[in-house]
Amino acid sequence: MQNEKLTFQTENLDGLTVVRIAGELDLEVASQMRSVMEPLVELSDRKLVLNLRDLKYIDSTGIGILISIVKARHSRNAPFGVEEVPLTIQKLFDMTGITPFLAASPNA
Amino acid sequence: MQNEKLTFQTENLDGLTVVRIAGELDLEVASQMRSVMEPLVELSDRKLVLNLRDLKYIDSTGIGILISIVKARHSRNAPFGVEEVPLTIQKLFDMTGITPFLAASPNA
Amino acid sequence: MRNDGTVTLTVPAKAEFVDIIRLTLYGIAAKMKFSFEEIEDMKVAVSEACNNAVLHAYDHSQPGQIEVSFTIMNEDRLQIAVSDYGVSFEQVSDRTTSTLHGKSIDEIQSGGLGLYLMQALMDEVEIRSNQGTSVILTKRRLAQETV
Amino acid sequence: MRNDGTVTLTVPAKAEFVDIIRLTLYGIAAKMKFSFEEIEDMKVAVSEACNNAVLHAYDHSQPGQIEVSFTIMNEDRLQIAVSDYGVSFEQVSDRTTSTLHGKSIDEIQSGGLGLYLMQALMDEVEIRSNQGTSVILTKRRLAQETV
Ligand SMILES: Nc1ncnc2c1ncn2[C@@H]1O[C@H](COP(=O)(O)OP(=O)(O)O)[C@@H](O)[C@H]1O
Ligand SMILES: Nc1ncnc2c1ncn2[C@@H]1O[C@H](COP(=O)(O)OP(=O)(O)O)[C@@H](O)[C@H]1O
Repeated sequence: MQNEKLTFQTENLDGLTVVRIAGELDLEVASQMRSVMEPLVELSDRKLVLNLRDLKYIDSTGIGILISIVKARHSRNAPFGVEEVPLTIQKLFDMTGITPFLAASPNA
Repeated sequence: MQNEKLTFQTENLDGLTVVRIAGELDLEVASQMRSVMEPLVELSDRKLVLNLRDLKYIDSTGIGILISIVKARHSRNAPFGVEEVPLTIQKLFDMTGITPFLAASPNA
Repeated sequence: MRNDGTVTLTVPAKAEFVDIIRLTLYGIAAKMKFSFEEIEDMKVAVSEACNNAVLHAYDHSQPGQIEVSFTIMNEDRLQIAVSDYGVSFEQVSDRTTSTLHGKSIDEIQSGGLGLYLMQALMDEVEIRSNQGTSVILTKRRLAQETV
Repeated sequence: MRNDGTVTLTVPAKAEFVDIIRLTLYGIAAKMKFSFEEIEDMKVAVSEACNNAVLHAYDHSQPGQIEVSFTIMNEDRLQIAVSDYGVSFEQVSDRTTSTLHGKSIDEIQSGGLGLYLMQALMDEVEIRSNQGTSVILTKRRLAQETV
């Protein structure tokens, strides 16, 4: 739906799931984000990448969700990363220190 | 200035002045609009046309200014009209009844 | 957005704050999934009420405030009350609104279209005059939400 | 926009109203000619304060209100006070903010970044705790207005 605040588009490639998130990721849509991501996080035999190119807004709520995903994937020994991070969002990732945890392992 | 609420771009053609108004025409910028238009309204030997293609907002304040221009041009026997009126604005012109006064005379 | 609340915005009664009111209105109405056209209608009607508070309610030397409260009545009905605490509207009930239709170029005048536009663009317009003026505008969403 | 006033926005303390606050903030800051990046900084900081009021101030069964007041201190300085009337912040002065820097993946935890981000993104952050909490955020515009 075009009027939705946060939308997801999932692409399944060979051994890789890419989820494009578009819109605003804030407290209002945090539970929506968690429900969409949960089943994907559990697929530990696939690499998981979030494409953030069309993400317009994130705050500590969204960064908190990313931290949960990082930890859940790590405990499953499954690769996770983000790509195409907009500048304003990269700045928040750098400030909070989450950046090094979001780099998808290069050989995956 | 790009950050301005209402901007004007004037084009002088042969016997015709076209003013493109872009942005929002409301009470805040009414006096700016009047000052820009005043000298142009007085040039009674030229046809005057307002191009509204990039006008995003108008209300009774702006329609009131158009009525003043219509009357001032009429008293000078000088042609005046608007062109490329966006649908939402045309609706307000039709509701208030100003539409017939804004048609530039066809042979001008 | 459900019928769970009122948003209240208070601004100085000056022309330069009216577009802030329009922006807040836009945010609320878009969340309620009003159509683009319905939102444009409401923007104009609410601005007319605000312009009147700026122009007619207060002494120019001592501008007061405009309070705009947005109440989500139902998921598809928004009520917007624009209130000032200035001089009251006199004999509101007698006031007739008129347009330019059927007038000649010598008869038309700028001014006096605000109340007409509010009535034409909204479903309900109520004016309460007491200590100051409250203009209560209501719009129902026609466009269906596609779920 | 000159230093001529305060805009106050009151909304229910629910997550779905925080983006309305961001939009109003955007309108005011854009009129003051803050840069895009400065506005993004303020949006995040103000949202963090609002999220805290939604999450920590009130009982979930009885949500209260958030009052956000925007004061144009100078043509280039905006103060935003986010207030709730819920349970107070305990021992605010003792609170230390921390980030993920230098931590291992087993040490990091979600949560606790809000106050840090407010401090990192704004010029001044003051927390007053009395009946409820007020978080007072100030930002000065660096980008020069080109006149
Ligand atoms: N908030 C108000 N306080 C006092 N008087 C008002 C207010 N709003 C409207 N009025 C009165 O009603 C009249 C008609 O308003 P309106 O139709 O909007 O046209 P206009 O503002 O162009 O005169 C105004 O001229 C004014 O006398
Ligand atoms: N408005 C508030 N009312 C009561 N307590 C608050 C408020 N804001 C913050 N707090 C307290 O301060 C703590 C730290 O806040 P913050 O740094 O934003 O992280 P988080 O909200 O993720 O815990 C919160 O966990 C809460 O205990």
